[in-house]
Amino acid sequence: MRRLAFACLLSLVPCLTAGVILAQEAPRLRGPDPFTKEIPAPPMQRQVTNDVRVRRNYPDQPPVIPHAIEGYAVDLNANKCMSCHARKFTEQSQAPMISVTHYQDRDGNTLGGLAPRRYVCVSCHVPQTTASPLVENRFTDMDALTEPERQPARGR
Amino acid sequence: MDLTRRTLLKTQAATAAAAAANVVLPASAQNIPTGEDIQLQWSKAPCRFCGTGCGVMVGVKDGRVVATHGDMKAEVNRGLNCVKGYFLSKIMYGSDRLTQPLMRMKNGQYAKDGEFQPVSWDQAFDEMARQWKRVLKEKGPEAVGMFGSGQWTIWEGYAASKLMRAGFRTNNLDPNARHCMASAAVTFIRTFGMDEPMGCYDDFENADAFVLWGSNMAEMHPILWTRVTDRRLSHPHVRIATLSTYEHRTTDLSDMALVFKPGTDLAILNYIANYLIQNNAVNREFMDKHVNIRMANTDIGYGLRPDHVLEQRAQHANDAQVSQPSNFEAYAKLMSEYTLERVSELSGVSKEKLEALAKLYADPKTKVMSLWTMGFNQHVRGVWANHMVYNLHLMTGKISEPGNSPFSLTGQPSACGTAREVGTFAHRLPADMQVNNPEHRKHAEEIWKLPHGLLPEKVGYHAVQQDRMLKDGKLNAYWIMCNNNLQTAPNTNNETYPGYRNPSNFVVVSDAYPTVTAMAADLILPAAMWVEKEGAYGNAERRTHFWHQLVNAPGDARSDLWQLMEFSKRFTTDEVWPKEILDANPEYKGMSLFDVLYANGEVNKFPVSELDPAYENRESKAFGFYVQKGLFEEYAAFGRGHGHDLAPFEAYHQVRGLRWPVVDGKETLWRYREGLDPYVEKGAGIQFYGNPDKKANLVAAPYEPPAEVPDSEYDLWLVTGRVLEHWHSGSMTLRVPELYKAFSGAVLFMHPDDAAKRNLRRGQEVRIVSRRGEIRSRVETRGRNKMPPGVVFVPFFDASQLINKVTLDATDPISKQTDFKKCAVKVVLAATADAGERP
Amino acid sequence: MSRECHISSLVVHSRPERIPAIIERIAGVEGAEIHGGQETGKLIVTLETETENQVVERINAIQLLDGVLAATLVFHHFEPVQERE
Amino acid sequence: MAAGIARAWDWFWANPWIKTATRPPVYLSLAFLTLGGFVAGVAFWGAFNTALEATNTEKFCTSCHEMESNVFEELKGTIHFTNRSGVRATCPDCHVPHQWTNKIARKMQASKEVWGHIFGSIDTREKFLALRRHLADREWARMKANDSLECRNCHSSESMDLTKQNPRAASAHERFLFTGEKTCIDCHKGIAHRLPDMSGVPGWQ
Repeated sequence: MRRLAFACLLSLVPCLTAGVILAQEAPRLRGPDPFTKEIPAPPMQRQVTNDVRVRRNYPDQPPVIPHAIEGYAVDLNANKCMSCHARKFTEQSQAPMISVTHYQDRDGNTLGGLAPRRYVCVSCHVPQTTASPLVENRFTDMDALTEPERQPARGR
Repeated sequence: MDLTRRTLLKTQAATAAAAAANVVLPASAQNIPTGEDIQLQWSKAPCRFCGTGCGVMVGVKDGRVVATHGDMKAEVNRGLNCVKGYFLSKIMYGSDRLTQPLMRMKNGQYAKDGEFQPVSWDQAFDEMARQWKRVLKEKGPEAVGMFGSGQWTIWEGYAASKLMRAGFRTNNLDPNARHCMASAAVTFIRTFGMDEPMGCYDDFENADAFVLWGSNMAEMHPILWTRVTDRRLSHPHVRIATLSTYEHRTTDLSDMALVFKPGTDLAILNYIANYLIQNNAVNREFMDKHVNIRMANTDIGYGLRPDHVLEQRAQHANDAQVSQPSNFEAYAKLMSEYTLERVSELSGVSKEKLEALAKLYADPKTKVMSLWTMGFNQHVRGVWANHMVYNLHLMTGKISEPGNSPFSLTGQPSACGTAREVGTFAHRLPADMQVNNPEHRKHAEEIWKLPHGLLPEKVGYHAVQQDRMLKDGKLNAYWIMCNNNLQTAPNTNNETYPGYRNPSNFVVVSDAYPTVTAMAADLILPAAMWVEKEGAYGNAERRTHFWHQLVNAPGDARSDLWQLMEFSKRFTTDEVWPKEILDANPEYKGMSLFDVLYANGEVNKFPVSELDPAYENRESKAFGFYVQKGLFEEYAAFGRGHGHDLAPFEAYHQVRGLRWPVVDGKETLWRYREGLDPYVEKGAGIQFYGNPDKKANLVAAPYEPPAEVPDSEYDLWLVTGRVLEHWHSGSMTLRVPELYKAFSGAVLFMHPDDAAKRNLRRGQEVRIVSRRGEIRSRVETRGRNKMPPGVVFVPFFDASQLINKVTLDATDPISKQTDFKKCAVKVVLAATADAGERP
Repeated sequence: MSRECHISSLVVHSRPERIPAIIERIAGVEGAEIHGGQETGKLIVTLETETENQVVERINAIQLLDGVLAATLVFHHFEPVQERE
Repeated sequence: MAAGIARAWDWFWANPWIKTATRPPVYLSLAFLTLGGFVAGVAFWGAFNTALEATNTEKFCTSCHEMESNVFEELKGTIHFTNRSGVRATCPDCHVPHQWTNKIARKMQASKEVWGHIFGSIDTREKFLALRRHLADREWARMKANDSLECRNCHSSESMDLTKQNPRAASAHERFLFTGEKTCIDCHKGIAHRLPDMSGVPGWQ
């Protein structure tokens, strides 16, 4: 199955090099054609709120947030994210606990609570909309590369 | 999860721990049943995005980047990245990557009105050289130009500077950093005689108060913000004050949020100065010993075209940069106009808040770090604003020591390293030297081994001027590298795009992706990006950080460095240098520009055998010598012994960057103070040695209003800027699905009352109209930015909502940096506008 | 609740003279594996557990071993067990 | 002191109006008095209620700048102000009990707010923020005590369709709301206004 998808991908390469515009929402990447043309603004996208965990591209990628966070306070008074994801609240909330790395300060000491440097959750963890990507991204993760069947097929 | 994956993860886990503890693991202990298959090659690199300069570890497998994570050993970020940095692995793999040159053609020939067709590098460079030679012959060096980048590697900027100034003999070279850093860079030189901050990021861990002047650090410099929040949340006495024209994520975590009316930050700064004077908080001893006082020329115009009524009316539009010697009494008198009542009225900030802010600066026990970015720099009085904040630090002596630090943040990864230190601005040479200074030109000619009198003295066209000259047909051969200027320049419909499509111009764009700018060019050259080449960046704290080439660029894509050097082979000195110079220096006759600029005995000094065999290096293999090392060492000769000392080339591949001046192998964290900076003479205490008298300049200036102010028709202030998830014009981040889905398009942030007044609802399509042009967008009355009534914000990353069709091309008359934060617009319902009605 | 697999690694800084004993004790901790570092006194240990709490428990257990100066977590990754297709 | 009271007493009873008012009627019929009293009562009651209702509108609430520039300004950016169907909550929807006795009790408490307004105890943003935790605590306690009555006027737990909620919300409601273990305000603090310093509030850290 995967190999098939990859073959399709390869067959696209010649078209791409010829500069053919594939993206459906090309103006979002390349602007209107011609530049001076006026184009309507696409509708604002809906938030993903299904709470389904999304696979990471690699182990150190911060997981994306599968729910809306509108109106969540992350300020000097309160951190709404922590009211579910803090260690002590995960039993009640059944939310994933913040990674253990989040208990370490800048010098690598393990602390009793969330490290202040990690306080602004949204610097690394972002919610998602249902928008479909503008162009395909051909990043391949390490699993795909370590599977021997995939190795010879890829050209550079 | 199968066994292989478990083992893979475990191996990674063990490797990470071993790396952190500096422990070498025995191969047998790594326990890898599938052998080399699951091993990744990890190397260090700085992040590709903002000027913070975070360290990233990049994992490579089979010639592809498969993982990235924050570098634990990098002092800047100690293992953290922001969401953009964490997704660096994916920026190179957008499926529309450019992999071969594309030229506008008709009937197999280049044609300005043709369609893009793939061509070979030879075809591309042949046509390009033909056009360059035509223009040089017809109009001379002033008609060729280049728009470069603060995202160039140091050697790319350096090679470009040599090619333009020494090769084509023009200073029409400017980086996109002009839109970003020019006000800061110019004011550093005006104040201290030397560019770049005296302090460093270690100030974050030492300050008692942070004052943010027009900087939304939480979104724009998220990792530096982690250091600020770390300090604030773990030390209860620490205070954060944020000045802005609207509320945002940074104000959420600030103790004080001062939302002021656009442009009135100048008055607030002068009020604080007045407060310091009135309350005897001025350190007179420091002032007498280390500071000169000057008065700036006032009424200096707005950097618009000279025939604009505002320029005609301005008294000092043509000598805006001039200032006169003055004294403390005159300064105090000028400041005394900025009373609490008047400034509170003018700025809309309460008296209590203004006083509380002034006290932070006045209290000798509070160490203050002032931080600023585009709110200050993109300002028609950006240079003044920069001066005014230095004035506060100079008056109180709160400077050049841990925690007391006026600190300008940069927006681009090498705004400092490439744009400023290398000198790719239209008026600069390496190491803070200026093109209009004969001594400086002579020094450059000596280091570059070039004939005397070769370098042009006339300051070249700055960014906005380049666009104007393209439009006016005075700049005809134009190369744009590593930036997306048609999306990011101001007033693009009227001032930028017409120049690109002007039939007398030939416009070349080098980029990795088909951007707005590339699509408007005549020739597109496919570029290698980030770890597809060996590189070096200089971040906001003077840190020079290297990386190796880790993977190959796809297809025929080549680095900007290769492109610049390869292109130079197509010109001989006879074609581009004046006869007099060649007659006086016959040994240069008939040589190619490549030979005189790069194979000059210095740049080609280091053989390819010096390359690290573990890494590929395409440029060096192509040219037959260690290109990057040769360029770097020649460049370093400018700064060594002059306060800009760089370490030897190899040292940088070992460490996570070093902060210059690097003297005797030691980096300098704080400049100008004895004991911290080796350049300060013993017993002097403080020396601002960039200036001949070793004193800093306090430059006094008044409040002057912005170029355009809302009126009854265009009744809203427009502010443009960025969002956390997308970097600049979005050409990389929009191609990462997770980042695109996190912020899937620009919106118009607006106060709910402003929306209600115009009968608009959240999500409705509107037209944002200025005197220059209009775009369509969607109304957002909620979300991360909370606008005050009368002010709207639109980010510029979205090419389908080109907000720069609306912005005004007013610049700071001194720094020539555009003010993207203040122009007047009206907002109307899109459907209503269609029907030709007014709401 | 779906099952999860947590992989984490620690650097266990230990008194050199106690290392053999510590290695023996760590070997007894469920899911723990030593990868090296005996020579420098900084043991590289990975943990394979089913929950976050277990990660913390194990770290605490190792931390309390006689002769252990510090057990510092360096790497942590988890994913649902049935996630792989 | 005692002499003073006695003097006031005498003055009171010596007043001719008081004398007339306390004397039994001589000329009016009993029917008139009964009917008249009823009509007057209705009129009074109507006026009272009209006045009460007038103070029960968002316009009244936000007529003082303390409300206008603090809590109301914050409400404008939330889902209780704009949402899909345009059913929006005004100040009294959440902050004034709908049942009569409770409403009157709340109105009497509100006189403290008028006092606060007159004496300027929160007349700047800074003063408001300084007192915010205190104000919020009172409101939370009130809502906790009446089992989030004002929330439930619109959001009836009996009428919730779990298939229309995201899984996280559905499960939380099932476990805590339907069982009566918690009430709305326990989890949904700060949904219409910004939060005060939450240190020490259960469920926050």
